[in-house]
Amino acid sequence: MFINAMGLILADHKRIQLGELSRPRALAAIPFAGRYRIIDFMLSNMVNSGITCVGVLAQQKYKSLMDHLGTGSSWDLDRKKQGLSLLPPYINSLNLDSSDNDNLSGLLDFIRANRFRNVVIANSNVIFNATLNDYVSRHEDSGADISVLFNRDGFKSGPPAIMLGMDRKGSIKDVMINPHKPVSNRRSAGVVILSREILIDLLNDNAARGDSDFSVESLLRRYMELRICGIEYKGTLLRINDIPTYFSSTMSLLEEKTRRELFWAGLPVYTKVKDEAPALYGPLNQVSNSFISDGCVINGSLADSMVFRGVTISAHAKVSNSIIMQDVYISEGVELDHVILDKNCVIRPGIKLVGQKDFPVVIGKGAIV
Amino acid sequence: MFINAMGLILADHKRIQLGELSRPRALAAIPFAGRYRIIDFMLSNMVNSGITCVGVLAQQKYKSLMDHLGTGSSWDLDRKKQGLSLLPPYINSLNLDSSDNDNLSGLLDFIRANRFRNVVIANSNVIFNATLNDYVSRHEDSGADISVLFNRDGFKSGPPAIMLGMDRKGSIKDVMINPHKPVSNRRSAGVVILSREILIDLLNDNAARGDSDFSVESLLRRYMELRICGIEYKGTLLRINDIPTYFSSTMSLLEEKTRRELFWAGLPVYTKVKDEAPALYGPLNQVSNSFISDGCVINGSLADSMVFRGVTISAHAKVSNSIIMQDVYISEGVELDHVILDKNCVIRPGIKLVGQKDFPVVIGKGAIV
Amino acid sequence: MARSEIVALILAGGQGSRLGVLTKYLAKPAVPFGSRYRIIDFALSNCANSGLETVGVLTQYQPLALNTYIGNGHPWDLDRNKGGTYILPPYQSSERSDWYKGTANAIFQNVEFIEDQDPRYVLILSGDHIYKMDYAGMLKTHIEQKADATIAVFEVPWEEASRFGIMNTDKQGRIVEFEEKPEKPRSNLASMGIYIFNWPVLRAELSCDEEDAHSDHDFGKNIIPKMLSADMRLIAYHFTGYWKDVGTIGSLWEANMDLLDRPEAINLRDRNWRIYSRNPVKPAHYIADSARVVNSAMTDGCNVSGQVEHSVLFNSVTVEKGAVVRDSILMPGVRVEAGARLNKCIVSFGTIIGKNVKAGADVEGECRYSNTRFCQDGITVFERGLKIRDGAVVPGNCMVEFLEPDTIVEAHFRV
Amino acid sequence: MARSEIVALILAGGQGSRLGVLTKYLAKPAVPFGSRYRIIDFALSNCANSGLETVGVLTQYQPLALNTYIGNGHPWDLDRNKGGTYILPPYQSSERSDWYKGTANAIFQNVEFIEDQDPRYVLILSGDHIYKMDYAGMLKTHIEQKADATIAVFEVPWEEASRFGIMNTDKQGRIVEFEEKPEKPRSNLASMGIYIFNWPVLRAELSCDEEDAHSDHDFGKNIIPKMLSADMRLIAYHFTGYWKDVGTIGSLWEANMDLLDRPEAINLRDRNWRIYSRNPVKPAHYIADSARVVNSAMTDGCNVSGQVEHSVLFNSVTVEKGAVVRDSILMPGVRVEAGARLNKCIVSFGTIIGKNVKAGADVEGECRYSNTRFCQDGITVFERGLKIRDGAVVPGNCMVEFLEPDTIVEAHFRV
Repeated sequence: MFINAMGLILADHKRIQLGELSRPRALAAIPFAGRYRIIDFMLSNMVNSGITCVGVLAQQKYKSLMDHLGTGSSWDLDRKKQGLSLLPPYINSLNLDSSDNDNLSGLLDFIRANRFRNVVIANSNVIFNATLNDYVSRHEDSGADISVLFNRDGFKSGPPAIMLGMDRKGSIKDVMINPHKPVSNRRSAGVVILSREILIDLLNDNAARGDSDFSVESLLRRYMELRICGIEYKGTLLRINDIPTYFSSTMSLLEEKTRRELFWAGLPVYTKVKDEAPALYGPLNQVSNSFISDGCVINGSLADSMVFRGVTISAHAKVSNSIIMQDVYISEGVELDHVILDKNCVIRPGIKLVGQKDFPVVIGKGAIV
Repeated sequence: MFINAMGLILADHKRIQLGELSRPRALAAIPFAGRYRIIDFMLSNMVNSGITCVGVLAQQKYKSLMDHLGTGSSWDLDRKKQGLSLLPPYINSLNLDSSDNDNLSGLLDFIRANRFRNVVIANSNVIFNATLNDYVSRHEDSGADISVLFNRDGFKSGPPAIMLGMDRKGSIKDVMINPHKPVSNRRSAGVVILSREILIDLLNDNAARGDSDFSVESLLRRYMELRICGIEYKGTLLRINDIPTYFSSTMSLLEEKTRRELFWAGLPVYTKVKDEAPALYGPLNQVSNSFISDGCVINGSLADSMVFRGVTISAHAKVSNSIIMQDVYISEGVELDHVILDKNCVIRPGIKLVGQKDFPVVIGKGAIV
Repeated sequence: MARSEIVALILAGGQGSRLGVLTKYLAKPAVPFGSRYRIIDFALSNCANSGLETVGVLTQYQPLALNTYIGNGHPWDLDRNKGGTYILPPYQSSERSDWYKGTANAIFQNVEFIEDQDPRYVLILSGDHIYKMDYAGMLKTHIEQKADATIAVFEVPWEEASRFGIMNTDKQGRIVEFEEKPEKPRSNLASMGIYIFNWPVLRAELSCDEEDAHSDHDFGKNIIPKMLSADMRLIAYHFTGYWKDVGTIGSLWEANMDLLDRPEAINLRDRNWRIYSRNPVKPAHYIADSARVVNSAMTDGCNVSGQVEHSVLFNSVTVEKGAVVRDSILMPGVRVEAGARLNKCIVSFGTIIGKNVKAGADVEGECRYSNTRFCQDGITVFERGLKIRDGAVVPGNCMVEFLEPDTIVEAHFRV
Repeated sequence: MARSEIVALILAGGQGSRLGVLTKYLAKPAVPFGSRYRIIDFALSNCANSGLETVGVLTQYQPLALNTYIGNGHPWDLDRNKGGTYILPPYQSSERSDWYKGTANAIFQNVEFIEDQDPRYVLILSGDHIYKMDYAGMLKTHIEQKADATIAVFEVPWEEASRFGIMNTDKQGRIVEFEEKPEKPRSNLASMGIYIFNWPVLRAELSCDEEDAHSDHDFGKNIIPKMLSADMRLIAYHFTGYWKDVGTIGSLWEANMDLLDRPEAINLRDRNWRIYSRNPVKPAHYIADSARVVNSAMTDGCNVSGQVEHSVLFNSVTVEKGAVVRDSILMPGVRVEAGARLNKCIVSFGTIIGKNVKAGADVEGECRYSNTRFCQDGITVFERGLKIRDGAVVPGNCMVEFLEPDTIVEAHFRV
């Protein structure tokens, strides 16, 4: 009746680094779209599908992720049974399954303990807003060992691109990473569905081989031994692969279509509640084509920008084409264009920073400029 | 008005090992007294005192601790602000405080983020049932830098024993570990109270020195530079230092006085809820002087024992002077005397195991005997 | 489908007057059952185990104990931010202020709540039955059969059928006739009072029923017959397994004893279908040297030094040395003092049975508390918070409550 | 002391009839305030920030929206397993079934709930005031002063003092006299309707008051004067800071505007004393190219393409291109269509202001919705869920509600 699946979100991706933004935190915990962290989108997709058990597999720098997820209550996942589990890399002297393969064995325990028929595994760098119920049903109906969501983005939005060659029945016949000459525009969306039994087999297999790599990519590479089917995702989907795609993905939210499909299609995107005051606009501001979050105080001028929670933009400051993260303070007379400011930055009076579309200036967390 | 303190529980103790029982889990997570883990007592003391923010500092093998604590809801610590935090040893490349001293820096962050006036730090191997409010008030009134709870157990219950030499004003003048010739019977109860500011100073100090040892012992060793005062704890207090003290502490619960002071003094001891069925006694059993938990099915004979949740004792089995942990199955005709069975053991029909008071037979988790 | 597409509503407003003093201070669904549980735990746990996330509990009579017991819904994992457990009492609006008048009217008064949840289906449950049932399976049938309403039915012995609401179905399971307590039943399929409705259908029926001045506003008496007469598609969903309405002293006693005599009938040990309850936070129970406990169930916080045979003890019950408890049900906090003998007694919260009291089925005679209307077969019931005098003798079939201190009752205290 | 030694009870049962259509479907404490909040958020957040853990909310009139809003109490961190938030409606018991008759009677009907919590002190609050106050500080005074009751007081301008209940105190802060709306006030210390009582004292006073057939069962009118005449120790606790009773359309409008004009007066940005609220789960708000927003507050989910001046917008409000909104309050989901002009309007949930509508203070004249009893100073109020016809003209001092479609109101829909 209800969806019979658990979720697994991979908080890191070994091929994806966002420079200064990645320094203090895992990929999944990078702030995005004013109020969110990247992981909120996939987590909300799972919750909106009725999934009640989600594991988040973290490799490193997971403290801000831990702070963000908390007990899981923001996603209604603070449950007695199941709920949200952060699975850190973990050393357990008792684990008999794979003594030198700790990460996989923690994951195996987790999957063994939660008896759902299917597992949805997702990278955290892909942003879309949809329920997964239909895809899980189609996976079950197809009889495939693994199903993978793809879209026809081709090589757009840069590497890493996992391109899929498929036969007419939809079975994957080729998997290429960043190919020079792509044979298809079908690109993996980083979401796979498989049965719990098969996943346990695959993990045991990996563990026995001493192979500790667990990723969507490594699952897809099994296309020779397993029947892997592609399912097309046709909605709006953003990929965060590096700083330029992070920047362009953010800016695309200012377009009405993207905004509508990601935020106003009826499915809420949950995030940690911050209980900030409402945003306050002073007498002197000039704001256009921008997202502004709660807790902001806007007295300066702002255009074509994304402003996170608790930001102050003082009078006579000019901000355009920029991403301003939480609790940044922008003093009087500052000029910013094509800039990304990480959390808690302070920009002193009169400072001017100008970047370019493909090379935005990025200022790390807590800097005083 | 309300207590202005946060709690910090040390889940491990480098001087304490409980053999087979320690193998799969941290000290704090060792099952105790039928329904509990060792940590439940200190955690309940803190919660019963009105403390709403508790950090549990774990070094290793913390998975079962993580499972036990969950969101903290069993202790009503699943809060939006504060609540229960497990602080694992943690690698954060950003941490500027002490790059090679990860554990302390995570702890520092935690203490900095939660603005309570005092911190109560407790080892998890000490079991008593009392609120801490009065001790915190006495600490504040005394003007001491650190206060330490002690009792007059002397060398009873074996090493490690931290003996305190005190002057007439109650200031600590000497700290000895397992001394050959104790000058006093005052023994640290492993609970200290100090202000948040002093703790932050001490941690920064440790970090700057590259000293990663954080323990009650190391704090007490500062008695030359700081004013450390002793406060006597006069109630029943059990210490778990090794297998024999674990065994004797358990058996002491069968005495009415200990039972009353630890369980029936008005302060509840919270633990993870398991939702087992009630215990069921069959027609053939013979039970005396024993604790039995929910979910048990008792058909055999049982004397002077502690039986955890979900245990089956089949007909014609004889169990005496034993500790039987969760979900153990004891088949027909088994005879056990002075035995500790860890979780999920299965004892096959007709097996006989006999230990001695100071050398109980200990069977590790999940063994099939 | 999303979990929010179905809302469960538990009717928990009734007084349960046939339980006498047991429901003097609490609604029937809050009455303790089976050593660890309250009656409503079964409905709530069934909801949780079936994957339902939004549960409204309609209360009216003495709801405090029930409200406090349900609290935030956490024990049943129903403390959701979206959905979760809602206590739904009657209320005032600018147009009206009314108590609930019948099962259908109770739901009608909460139409706005249900509309806010915006479900496709509504599951109506009773808060006072003991059973384990997967409502998701029933919903599946409802959807597959394209029913307007689906009613859970249960095969009762033919000789008892005339005590129930009986469904006559065709071969496809469609209900063709409904008879309330028929003299000559043509089927032995009894309604369990568990309904799934398409919400728009039910909403329309409720509005219509509300207009009808002659209606009792009851599902069994009014809504279902009306839908049948309008030729709507009503489907019977067959339930097999343990099911018991614990509406009388006798059936409450029997259902408790069933847990001892045939524990497999309603297996409480099934870890895939746990019955959740609010935990009393007590240590494991203790059996002393002098004790003897056979064929009994008990739970945390009990302290037994006496003899307990074929009895169900709730948390924190004390049975002193030399006391004998047989075929009895002792609710939380009861103390049976030295030398007392109880036989077929139901003792409510915290009552103290004094030294050498003799009470229950094996005591002949009558007394001022004799009450054969509610108590039969020798069962004697004690109100909560009583102190029974040392040495008092209480015959079977009594309902002992506090009227004034007398030769049996010494005092009454708050528990 | 333990947090369980004090229980807070919020009186949230009143209809708040002077708010007209704003409280047609919800109780006054559930009325939106200040862009992100409901009125009751202030009392609940004060409780949470003061370290209180057990809060009973006494509801009666249209409690559904309030119950759903409070839910499990999680937004205020009051979803405790022990303690936490309890909704307390009137109920039936075997002896009586009554609606709440006055503030004191409402507490009296919940004596059993309070007894279950077993507190030493009881804090009585009103659910409809805007202020930030540390109740722990008040409790400290209460304990230090060994008071029987402590009453929070607030200095009002002398010229307004005769509209309040005025406390006359001696130099030590002990209340010597209480005058309800005195013609010639001898002090300007007004009662804020916030009381701490020793529970045994209050329990006795409530029982006594209940017996008195002539009593209105009101704290201000009956309980406090009675305690004073019995020479009990009543202490005034001085509160300084922002405090506003938002019981009228005028005061509700003013209090909202205060957030814009003197945001420091009740600083909502203080991270040590956050005002919590239930989050609407919407994206950040979007300001389009064509927009102009000055001197205004807004929150998640808004979409502004028009002109917004000196106004308070709640979540998910849309202001289309060419629309002008001045000195107005737009509640969640309101849409102001192209070319519409609003001036001093309060628009309730989801109402659609059609294209080129002109409404509010700068529109002269009268219409069928004119209502100077509730609306003064040109403020015009719109009921929730209305569709106002394109081009309609609505003068100031109107209370627009759905009666039937007419030249102003096109339709009414569920929101």
